[in-house]
Amino acid sequence: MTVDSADSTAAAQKAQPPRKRAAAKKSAKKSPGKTAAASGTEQLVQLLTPEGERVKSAEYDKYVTDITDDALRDLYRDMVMARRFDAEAVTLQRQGELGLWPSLLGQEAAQVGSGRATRDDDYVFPTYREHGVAWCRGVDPTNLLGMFRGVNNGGWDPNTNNFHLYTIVIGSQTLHATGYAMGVAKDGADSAVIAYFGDGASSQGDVAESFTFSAVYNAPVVFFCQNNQWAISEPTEKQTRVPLYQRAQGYGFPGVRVDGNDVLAVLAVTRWALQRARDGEGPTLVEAFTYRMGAHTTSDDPTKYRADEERASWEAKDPILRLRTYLETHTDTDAAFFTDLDAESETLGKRVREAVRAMPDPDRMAMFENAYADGHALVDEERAQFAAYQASFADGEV
Amino acid sequence: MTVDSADSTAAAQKAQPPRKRAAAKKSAKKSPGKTAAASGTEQLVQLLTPEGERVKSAEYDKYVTDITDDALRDLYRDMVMARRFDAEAVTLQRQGELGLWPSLLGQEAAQVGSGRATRDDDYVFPTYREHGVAWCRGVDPTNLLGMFRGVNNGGWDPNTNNFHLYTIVIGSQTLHATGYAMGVAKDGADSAVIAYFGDGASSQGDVAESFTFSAVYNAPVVFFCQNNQWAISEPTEKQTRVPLYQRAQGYGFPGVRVDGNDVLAVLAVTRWALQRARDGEGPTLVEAFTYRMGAHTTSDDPTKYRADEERASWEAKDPILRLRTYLETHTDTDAAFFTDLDAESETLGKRVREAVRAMPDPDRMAMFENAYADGHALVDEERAQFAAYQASFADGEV
Amino acid sequence: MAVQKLPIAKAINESLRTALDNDPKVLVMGEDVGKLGGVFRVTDGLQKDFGEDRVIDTPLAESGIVGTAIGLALRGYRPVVEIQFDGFVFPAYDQIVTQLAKMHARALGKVKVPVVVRIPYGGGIGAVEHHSESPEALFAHVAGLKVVTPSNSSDAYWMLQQAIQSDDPVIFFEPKRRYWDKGEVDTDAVPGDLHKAVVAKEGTDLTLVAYGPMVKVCLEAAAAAQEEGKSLEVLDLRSISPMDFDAVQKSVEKTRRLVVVHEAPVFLGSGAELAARITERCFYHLEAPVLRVGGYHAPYPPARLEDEYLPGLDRVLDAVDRSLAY
Amino acid sequence: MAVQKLPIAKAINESLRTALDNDPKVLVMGEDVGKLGGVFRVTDGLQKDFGEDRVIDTPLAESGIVGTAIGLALRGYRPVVEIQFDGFVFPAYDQIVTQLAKMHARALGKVKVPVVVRIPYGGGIGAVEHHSESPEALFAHVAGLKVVTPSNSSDAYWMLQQAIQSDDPVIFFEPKRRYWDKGEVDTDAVPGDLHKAVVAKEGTDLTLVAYGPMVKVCLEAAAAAQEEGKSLEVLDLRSISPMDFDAVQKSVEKTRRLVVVHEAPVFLGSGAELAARITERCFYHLEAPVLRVGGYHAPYPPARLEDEYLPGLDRVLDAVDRSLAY
Ligand SMILES: Cc1ncc(C[n+]2csc(CCOP(=O)(O)OP(=O)(O)O)c2C)c(N)n1
Ligand SMILES: Cc1ncc(C[n+]2csc(CCOP(=O)(O)OP(=O)(O)O)c2C)c(N)n1
Ligand SMILES: [Mg+2]
Ligand SMILES: [Mg+2]
Repeated sequence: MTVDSADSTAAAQKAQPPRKRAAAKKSAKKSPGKTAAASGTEQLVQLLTPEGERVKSAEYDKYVTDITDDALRDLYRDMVMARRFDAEAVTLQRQGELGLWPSLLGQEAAQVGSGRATRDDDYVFPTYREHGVAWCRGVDPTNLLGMFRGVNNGGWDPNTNNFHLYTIVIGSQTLHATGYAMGVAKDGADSAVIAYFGDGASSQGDVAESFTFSAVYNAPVVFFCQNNQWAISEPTEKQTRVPLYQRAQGYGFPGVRVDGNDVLAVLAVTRWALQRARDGEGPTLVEAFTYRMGAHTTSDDPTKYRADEERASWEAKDPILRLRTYLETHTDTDAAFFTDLDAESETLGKRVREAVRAMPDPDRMAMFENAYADGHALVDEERAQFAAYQASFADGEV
Repeated sequence: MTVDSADSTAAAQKAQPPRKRAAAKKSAKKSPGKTAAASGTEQLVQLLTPEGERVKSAEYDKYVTDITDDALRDLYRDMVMARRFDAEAVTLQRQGELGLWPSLLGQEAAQVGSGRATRDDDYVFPTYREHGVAWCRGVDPTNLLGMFRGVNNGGWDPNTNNFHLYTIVIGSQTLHATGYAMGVAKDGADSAVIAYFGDGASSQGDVAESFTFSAVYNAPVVFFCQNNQWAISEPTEKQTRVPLYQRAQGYGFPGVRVDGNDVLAVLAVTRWALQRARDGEGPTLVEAFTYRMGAHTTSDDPTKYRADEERASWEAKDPILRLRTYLETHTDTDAAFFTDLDAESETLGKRVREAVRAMPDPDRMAMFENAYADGHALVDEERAQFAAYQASFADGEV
Repeated sequence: MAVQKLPIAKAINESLRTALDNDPKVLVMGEDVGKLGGVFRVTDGLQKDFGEDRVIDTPLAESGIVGTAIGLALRGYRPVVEIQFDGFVFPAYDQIVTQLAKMHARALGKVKVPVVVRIPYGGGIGAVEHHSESPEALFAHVAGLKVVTPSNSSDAYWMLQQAIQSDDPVIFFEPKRRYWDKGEVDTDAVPGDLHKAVVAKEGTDLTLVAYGPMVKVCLEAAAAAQEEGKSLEVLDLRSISPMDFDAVQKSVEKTRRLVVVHEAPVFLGSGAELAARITERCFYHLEAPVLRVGGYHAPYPPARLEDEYLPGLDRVLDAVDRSLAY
Repeated sequence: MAVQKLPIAKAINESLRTALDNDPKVLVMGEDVGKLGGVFRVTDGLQKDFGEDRVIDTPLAESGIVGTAIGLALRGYRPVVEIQFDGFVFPAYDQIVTQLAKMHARALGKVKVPVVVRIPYGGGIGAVEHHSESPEALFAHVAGLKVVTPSNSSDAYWMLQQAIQSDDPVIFFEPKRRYWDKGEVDTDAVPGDLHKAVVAKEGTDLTLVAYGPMVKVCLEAAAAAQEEGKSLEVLDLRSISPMDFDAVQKSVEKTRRLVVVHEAPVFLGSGAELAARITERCFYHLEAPVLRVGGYHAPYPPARLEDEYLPGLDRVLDAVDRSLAY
């Protein structure tokens, strides 16, 4: 399958001043209606069909020549483990162990494909849903749970795995990633940076500014947009009327849409984009066209705003299923691989469950810590007052 | 001359993943260098050459068929009057009558062409440099001087001429224009809105968000970017590495670059874009490629950051000169027209000068007025205290 | 319908419904306010009844939401904008502070920008970062804005009506942890002044001033103190800009003691202004310095610590005791 | 060079130069800071000497400037960001408040974001809208930030050195109308604590607290009062977050009277916190309530009115008289 990121749709949008474009006729005034943005029928980089068939790509096959059947099984394992971990977290939330959980269900290929495309010395700036990327970076999954349990606001050292903290304010991490990448370039390092964000986030001014800065400074950053079709209850049409990958062109760098449920294609495209960055060719936008199969978070009730059939139609494109079909049909992967993996993933679930339950509440004095690196007189004063106040209870004074 | 807004440059930027693009080779890492952004050699809509020759345009001629020689003389007059007014304001600033003045010198065609393209019922959201647009809208030029004299922060009723107040915070008016246009659409009115902004402003998140909102709601708004090559001391390369008009495509609406020093072309292109808006075809980006011939403002010293030759090269493209050449060569405009106009513009200068000098300082109590429409207890309290304090001097108490 | 018992969230919903009904220029805008009815269901059913043209799901961009609301207001609309959570208002801060707050004055009164910005605020719901903050002082310091916050269903209904009718921009802070607290709403009542404080409970020994979510805590504290024989007066401030200093002064002239309670950090919080102003007005009346109970000068803590961070009954009573000890 | 007489703008320039010289990780970023050397020429010559890689002209987007500075800090750089004027910091407010201020705490101390945000602030220069504001309280209320402001050349030089060396984000407010005031700078001196107030003039009858541009006004007021036989102590606060309450307390325990002066609006300005806190600390010492002199609760007025709006000698002395009259 071929890709042409500045594809025919973009061409069709060329300004044709004197003629009226069919796509924007009068009726559009009231409501632009279902646009190309969410159709998913755009030219899409795909190496593995939903039916588990490998398709050739003149442009991208070369980025996955090293992906042996073993490597495919590894990717499969990553996706299964990510999904299992995610499911455990959802359960833990239902059981009251976590306050909230944003599930990655359905986005495993987008996350594992891109996460595995990164090199150790690359740096990752996630949103709050990149559990699969965290997995690929080697972050202990239990570390991700602290903030959703409410024991901290970010429970890992970003520099251990070059995996930044989750960022909740939509879009702001794209600027951090760009700045980090500017620093990488200054250092003359040949590593790259990848910034994750969502279809909803694409509307934030910060994301646009990150495109501008990265283009102007030719920063080695890949903007990885997981278009999972929804920003809570809003479909992508509420954010854009053309496919999101096209956004990049107007800022002077390439954008590509990849089948976000095809782990191999995501791996290939992200590798290509990261290599561009490392080679000094600047930013790239990758739009991984995928689907959020679950609720926005455990607080959300998607039945309020989307039809069951939509979800059902995406089940046929399940990222794990399609690789499994391929492995079963085209490789000599035996049944034991799958059963062993099931067992392994169950072990992960158990470990996570136990770790969460054992996770202690933070000491109350922790709220005064780390507000400042060099200290602050008012914090010191308030800490002391608070300690004295607490002590008054211990002393039985109150 | 033809136009193709999604032109060959855009095509050249198509992602060509596997090959490295010449335009982004390794050396680019250090500094992207002079890019196409400021080259001005992009395909440009032009109806009148710098030499004053009329060129044909299959697409745009039809938008100016009503422009008779008389109408051309009117446009010429507008530009001369705008320049004369502007020069007077610069002088008044030098004389200490104004605190500051942002000169429009060189941008007369961009402003008069677009300003004259608007209908009375259209609405205009300017930046702070649109004195020529204000002129076309019928705003008394002396009203523009109040804020630069420091007697008010906006001295006209926006609804008198459908010309909003000047906005100093870069880019924010593009969102107001978009919201206003959303309201126009809700009202079912067939008028349009035009938002002015600069090349520098194109980097602001607000401008990007206005593109998103206007596209999603198909708002009848024209984004009119005067790319005058400079944002104070920064050339356009510090804001973008591709021509700005291309920005629109990625948001799903057309962008066109027009010769901003060609009043006829600007008129035609803006009419086209406004008509699209009125016809329910949504937003358009017009990039008027022009040049700021003066300093950024009277506080600025451009010799610090740009070469004299650059300015000199643009003098040959002077928007007034080229129309004058055309009028002298291709129409029966007689010398009296020009001398009469000189006299008329001098009268304007004199009127402005006198009006400014006669402009009274505001009453000191004015600072408490209009902070709120419905009043505010604290303002009332402070006003009373201030009045009493002032009275204490009058009483000779201090 | 006259008198109904409604949770605050539903009272706001009813108030929006009334406003949409009464004035075709009223619009409701924000992220997820339409089909979903808002993440707190505050706008539930409104899009269904008033259509997508009036109850508008916006792109995910707060500056855009407020900026376009300003434009709509200039066109004659009265947009009621929802910011999903307190911590997400900051991308819109520039539009609010430099444009919304100043446009009426900039135009010498020639234009009005009657935009209401609804912000669910405050903690106590066990949420993740950015979902529990109380940034009201950051708006109240800015001239041109009005800042109000109801503490009960009746005020939620009526204060929102008044905010929407106001020709000034109003930042309307909703105490999200009280959304499900029920109270009577009389939709035929004649509401009091939007910017006046009310005495929520009378008392003689000390004045507690609170607003929004902390009114309940202070009423509980007053009840507890009562048992110990202390008579606390509780004032519900309701309006943070302007602040009803007269009402507080009147109460303090009687009780001679003042404790201010809010969730926001104490440092430069609204309690600072109350303390400064009331001390100036009641210098010879005060038996004790104005004491303040509020958040600490540290980022809002993770949920498992918020009970320690937020003022609760004990911390309020501790301040009361300290004040009475003077 | 040791001791030199420099205007404040030049002292800042020298301080940046020293920082760029001493630490290859220091970067200077902002609009027009490079070739132009800044609209106030504060960064004049730096790009020429340190190159475009270290003195960086940025796109016109304040959120982008601060956001990328955060990223650069995460990479190990120490960016010193310039916001061109006070009124233009708000597009960056979200990045400052939700990211810069909180990232160190969010990471449980594992990362540091040593970004300095330089903001020329305050009025008195006859400028158009948005060029004369004093938004310091809007930053000081936010935990995670430090906020400082020098009033003279020596502090400008040294406080900026210290701000750049600090591992915390520092908002560095520069009193733009004093940029050309000259003062001695000893580049070999050992600077005092960045966050301690200093006594600018000793006195016994009343304490004036000011910072940044208002220190000069207060010193003039003290001189004028002296002639009338009143001895005013003037404290230069220097740091707004943290605030040196100890120093103010010490002075007030001596003088028993306090007047706070700043250009920012009084309502919820830093004077409110000082009044509240010092009244609490010095309740039995104060002979008069803490009085505040500052801007009014109205948008900053047009230039021809700013002298009425800004606290000047007369208004300070009026407050002094009112305080002494208690
Ligand atoms: C600035 C800001 N506004 C609003 C929110 C509330 N919010 C959290 S997630 C979300 C939707 C995000 O959609 P998208 O970017 O598509 O990411 P997804 O959740 O689909 O992965 C919203 C509105 C927020 N976190 N930050
Ligand atoms: C938000 C904001 N940041 C900075 C400034 C200071 N400033 C005023 S004009 C200007 C340059 C604007 O350039 P451009 O958009 O190209 O418009 P031009 O002045 O060239 O017409 C800058 C940086 C501002 N007014 N607003
Ligand atoms: Mg999404
Ligand atoms: Mg420009």
